[in-house]
Amino acid sequence: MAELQFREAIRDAMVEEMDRDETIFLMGEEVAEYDGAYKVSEGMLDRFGPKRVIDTPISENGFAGLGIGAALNGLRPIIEFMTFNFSFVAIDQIINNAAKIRYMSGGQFKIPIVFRGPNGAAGQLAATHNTSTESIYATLPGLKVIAPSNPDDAKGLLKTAIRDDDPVLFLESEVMYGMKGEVSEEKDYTLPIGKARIAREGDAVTIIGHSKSYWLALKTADMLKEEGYDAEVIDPRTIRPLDINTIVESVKKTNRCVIIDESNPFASISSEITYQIQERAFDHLDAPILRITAKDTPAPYAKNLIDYYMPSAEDAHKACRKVMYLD
Amino acid sequence: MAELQFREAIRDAMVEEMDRDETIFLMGEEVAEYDGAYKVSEGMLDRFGPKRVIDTPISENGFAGLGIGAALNGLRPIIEFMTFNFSFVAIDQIINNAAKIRYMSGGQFKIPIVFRGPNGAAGQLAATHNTSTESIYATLPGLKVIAPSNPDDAKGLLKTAIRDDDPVLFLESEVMYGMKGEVSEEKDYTLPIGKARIAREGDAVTIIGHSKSYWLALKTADMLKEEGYDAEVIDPRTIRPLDINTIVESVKKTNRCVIIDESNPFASISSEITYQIQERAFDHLDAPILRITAKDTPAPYAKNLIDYYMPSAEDAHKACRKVMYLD
Amino acid sequence: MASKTSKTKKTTKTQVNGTDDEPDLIRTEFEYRSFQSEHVDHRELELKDDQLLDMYRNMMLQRRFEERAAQMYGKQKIAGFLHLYIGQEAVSTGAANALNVGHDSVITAYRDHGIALALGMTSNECMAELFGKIDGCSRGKGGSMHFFSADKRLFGGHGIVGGHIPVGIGIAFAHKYKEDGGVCLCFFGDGAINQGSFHEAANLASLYRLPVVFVVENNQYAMGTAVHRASAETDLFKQASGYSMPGALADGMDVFDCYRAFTEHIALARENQPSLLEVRTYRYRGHSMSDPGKYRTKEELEERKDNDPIIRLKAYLLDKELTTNEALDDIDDDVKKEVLESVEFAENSEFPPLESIYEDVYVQEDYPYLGQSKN
Amino acid sequence: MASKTSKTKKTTKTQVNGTDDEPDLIRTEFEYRSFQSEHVDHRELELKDDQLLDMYRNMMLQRRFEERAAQMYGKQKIAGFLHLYIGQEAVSTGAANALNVGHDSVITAYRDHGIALALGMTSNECMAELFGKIDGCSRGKGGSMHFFSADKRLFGGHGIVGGHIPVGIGIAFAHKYKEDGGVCLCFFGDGAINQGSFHEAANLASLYRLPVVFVVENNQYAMGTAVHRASAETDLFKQASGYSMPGALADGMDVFDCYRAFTEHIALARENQPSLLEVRTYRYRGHSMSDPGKYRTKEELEERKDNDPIIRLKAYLLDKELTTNEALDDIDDDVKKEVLESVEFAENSEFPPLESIYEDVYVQEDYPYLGQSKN
Ligand SMILES: Cc1ncc(C[n+]2csc(CCOP(=O)(O)OP(=O)(O)O)c2C)c(N)n1
Ligand SMILES: Cc1ncc(C[n+]2csc(CCOP(=O)(O)OP(=O)(O)O)c2C)c(N)n1
Ligand SMILES: [Mg+2]
Ligand SMILES: [Mg+2]
Repeated sequence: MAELQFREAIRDAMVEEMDRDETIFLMGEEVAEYDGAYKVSEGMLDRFGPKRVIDTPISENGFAGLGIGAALNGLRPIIEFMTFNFSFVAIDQIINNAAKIRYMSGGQFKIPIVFRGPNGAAGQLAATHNTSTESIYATLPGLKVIAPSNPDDAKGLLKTAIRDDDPVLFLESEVMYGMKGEVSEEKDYTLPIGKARIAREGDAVTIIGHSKSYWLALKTADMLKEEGYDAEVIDPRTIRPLDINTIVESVKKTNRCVIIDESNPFASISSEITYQIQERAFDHLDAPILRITAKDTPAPYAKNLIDYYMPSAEDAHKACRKVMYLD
Repeated sequence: MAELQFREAIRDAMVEEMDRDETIFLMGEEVAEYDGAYKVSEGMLDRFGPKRVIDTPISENGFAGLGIGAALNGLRPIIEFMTFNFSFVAIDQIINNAAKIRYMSGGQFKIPIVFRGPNGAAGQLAATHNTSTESIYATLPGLKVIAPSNPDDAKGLLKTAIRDDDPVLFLESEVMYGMKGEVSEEKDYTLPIGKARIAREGDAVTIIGHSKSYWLALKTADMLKEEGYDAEVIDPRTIRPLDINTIVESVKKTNRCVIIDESNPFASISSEITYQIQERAFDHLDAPILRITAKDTPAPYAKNLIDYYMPSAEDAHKACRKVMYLD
Repeated sequence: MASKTSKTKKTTKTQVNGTDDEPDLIRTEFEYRSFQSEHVDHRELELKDDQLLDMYRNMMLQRRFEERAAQMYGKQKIAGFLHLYIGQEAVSTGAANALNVGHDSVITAYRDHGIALALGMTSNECMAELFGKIDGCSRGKGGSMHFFSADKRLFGGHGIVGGHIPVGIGIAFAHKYKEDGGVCLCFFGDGAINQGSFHEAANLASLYRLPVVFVVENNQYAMGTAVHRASAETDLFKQASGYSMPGALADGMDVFDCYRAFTEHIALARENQPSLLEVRTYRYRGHSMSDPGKYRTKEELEERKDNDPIIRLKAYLLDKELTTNEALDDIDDDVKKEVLESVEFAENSEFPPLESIYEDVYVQEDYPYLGQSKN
Repeated sequence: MASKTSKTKKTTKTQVNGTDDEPDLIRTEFEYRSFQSEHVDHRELELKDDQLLDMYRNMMLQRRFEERAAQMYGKQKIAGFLHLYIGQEAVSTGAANALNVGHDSVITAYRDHGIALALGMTSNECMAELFGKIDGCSRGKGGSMHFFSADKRLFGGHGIVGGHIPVGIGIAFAHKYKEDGGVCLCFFGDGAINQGSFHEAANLASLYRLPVVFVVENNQYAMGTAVHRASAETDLFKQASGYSMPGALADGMDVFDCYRAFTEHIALARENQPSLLEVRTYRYRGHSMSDPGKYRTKEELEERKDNDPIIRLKAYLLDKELTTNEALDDIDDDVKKEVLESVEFAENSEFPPLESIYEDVYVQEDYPYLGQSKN
């Protein structure tokens, strides 16, 4: 194992795959000469040259569509959105082209493309730069949606995503780029799409969290641990397809579940996980499933407001105690 | 009461409000000289003239943003999307501007705008023309989302939406435009946003359906009726804000619930309603909440496939019997 | 000559330090030529005699196929939207003949039957798709608006106006990246040019020097909206100047002029010079089957029909004594037969099996669809 | 003269039936003039002497305010993105002086401190917003990128590149609809012009003849991307020809030329003639606080600074003996004082109360937020 930053793990995944496969290229705003707005692609222009590491104008709809066309015609594009907040100007390309062209062509074409970049909240950036997009994208059949929480998963899953023949949205996080973690040095290290990770075993309550929320889930479990309860912590890692079996098996054991998610709550991942759990494990539930999410408002700028806006381990801890009928 | 087509009820609502308030205008593709792609705005150009009934180029992002700017500067635009499938090229305007500008300005500006048009499936139109957008839009704080199922609700709710000072998405349906129904002739007829309608009372099971799905819910209730069971049928009418209290009260009585929705299932309205019911009425549920939705795929063209794709009363009936433990 | 005919003479970049009070002038020049059958010999265009007969047959096939499709729509064998290309056949036939079919690529909007048949897709697979049958060119999943053929490299058939234009430059990008010498023809309508997607794609194509031809089929209307009601600049090809690429104009009712223009612009694309070709044409039928067409007069329609591309080619063929009326009648009969057979083929083709609803979404075979188990 | 200076001479529409083999020529002409302090008398521009001193003070205020903001960012009093306008002050000051502030409207992107102060928003409300305090111009909810003032009719401060351009034409649309004689200045960057939203908005504005001026502040870079790496046509004002509207160029490092150009284009807008004004300027600082700025040389930066708009105005004032060094020093001290006071004001202002997180989302007072009860 080597200790790498999240951004380094992502870079290594791209570099290794691009070394392996000539048809892969990276395109996005500032990915080449600037080394990436968040330095994720640092050094890649030097390594692969301007043919394969390409700066774009600020035309997300244009270069997202370009990527889809290139994928239809035999290449394997990695399209970086500087952040997924900016993917909304390109969402028609993702919804109506990436997710549907294969289907409408009766399977004649495939679209092996990865759209990647930071997603969700990143501090005091205010409403336009703080949107969690996973619930919007995961609702769409035809796409796959991945949101890793640590460098090792990021590397293994991104390599798999790049090799996958279907369109994948790979959701990262500004605030996690600097986070360090052990990453497998196994050559050709890949992780399967659609497999959740049981990060900690326990029987008191199942706590689910992806991406940044995974770390809140761990923190919540620690708080419970101090109180003598072993929570089971699950990181779905993949949002679509969702590994519901792993989740349901856990809930059958713990009989209760709390979901932490930075998204706005309405019709979000937490809603869906709840539906699927109660559909499959109704008789095993001893308490309602509770969620801790961002507030049901746009994201504010002020320090105190944005802190209040985000889900917290304290609230998750309260929710756990509630479903455990401790108070 | 007068018997009106759905399209006529919508037209009457717009005409009455435009008669009342000079600052309201209608803008969209083919709304003026063509009388509307689905004849909803028929005759409105003659009545109000080209200043207030305005044809646009095919530039949804442009004219959606134009509407938002006009609303910020004192007007009350009604922006028609020929269908909401085409709103995706304009979704950045709706997500980042309509839903957030008021918040980011600290409440200095309001955005009294209505985006309206047909939403969801409409037969053999294939994948690009068959997307239900409500779960995507309803996830966003700052917006209000309405989806009426009949001419009377359509008129009363659209008039309220036009008078509302917040941005409203008003979701109609191609296949319902021709549907006739009794519409109140009460002058100044309005219905409150955020109030569900209990269409039929019963105690056997709660069946929830909005827009077209409401009619499936009724049909399902009829099938149960023949078997001697009284289902309670609820039409939420408004998706955001959702009238969860009415729903929860019903489930506390019936102890079971089936949700019908034409959306793709993942992270959809049905997921959210399920979360909220189990959160508030956990102890009252005698069975898992089940949903009948469109398939988890893009929409196909072939007649037999699209029929199979859509939710059916037969499936809903099966689901009801299941949660009623009848088989 | 190709280049000469449609290159934009670039002007030196502007500097902001002219001390003179007299305004400097900046010029951008376009050229266009109309090169029509009335005053052309097809040999000048290096077109063989029998190629002309193929062109005639192909244009006739497109027309008869769609006339029949309209009839089948009336019989409810076809549903959804059906957009007919009738009147615009010179564009598709001219383009296909200038193209290296199967090597070069094509992408277009939902009015796609004409180009499909021009590229050599069979009447059978096209009619079967309209019928929503398994033998359709999109296995019954796409319908009229979404024709695809990996074989002929038709990348659709797209329903979102303007949405396919960026995809078109991506196809061209891959041709250049793979250095396979292919180019992409990206067709869209006069209405689509007002979508931001065109602007972004045009700039990207010029910036990256992609082998693409942007072809705006200006048939005068977007549904009921005439060009002058939708575009502030009604000479659509002038949009090219904003992206310093060549812009040119061709007569879309004349198969020779179309062939000439496509040949020239494809040649530019092969040198990685993208360009914008405006083809002025006209659709005879309504926008789709439900269009009352109140936005134009009978007179206008009739006047345009006098300029019919098939009739003009026929006149040329007879005038130049390249064929006889009898031979042309045989072609017409042969085309009718092919179309009738395609209807029978479509009738007899099976509906897609219900399970196939879960096919072609993902390449992944065992994708765990929600609720699939329950069905 | 306004119109003359920047109108596009429209050419007669193209017809496709030229029988001649000789190509017809289509010309589009632009004019631009640079009208700079080195060779102008401000009286020609009908600028009063004391107005010049106000302009000087305002430009100095923008600069000192942002220098202080940068310092406060270092002290972590300010967080998130902070984009400084330093170097571009001639544009905001020139624009505001040509405008009927409080009656006309303005909308811009996230680099919005300069125009806010130019429109007369107070240092206090601006600094408090950067600090995320309740007395901020957006009540602490918007931050640096999202300044708003209903009073001065600043409609933001927008964070999505290009996303506000359609909103800008909507503001103009309402001015025309209400017949209140107002116009809208819609500012955006050289990077934003490549967004489809510009294309759609420009066409709509020209089609509907809206009272709007599209102002592209070409400061040479979009983050690290120089204009020639992002736009195939680097003369951005030429985009105007695609929408048959006037396009012109101004020197953004010269407050007189900016004032002149804005006056002319605002006059056009008042006649419902939209136009595109490209202002060539330069930002001295990084794109935001985290930008290493490797994409340009020190030499380039220094060379541009020699052309500093504040220094040039100062030179003009002294040269024409409209003021003294002492008087200018007093202004500088006064500005410093105002800025320091704004920092103190921001420090002392309260954070917004937590409950206010649920305010300003909807006008509706009793909106039932999910989970609100539970907090
Ligand atoms: C984004 C989008 N907006 C609106 C529509 C509805 N629509 C379908 S075709 C059409 C007109 C397009 O006209 P044009 O581009 O000129 O093509 P033509 O039909 O003339 O071939 C419209 C508005 C759509 N399909 N997609
Ligand atoms: C749609 C979108 N894409 C990308 C970004 C990230 N971004 C913020 S500013 C910027 C550069 C904009 O440059 P320009 O328009 O020239 O304005 P300037 O910063 O020079 O004032 C980029 C790419 C964004 N905010 N929005
Ligand atoms: Mg057209
Ligand atoms: Mg710039």
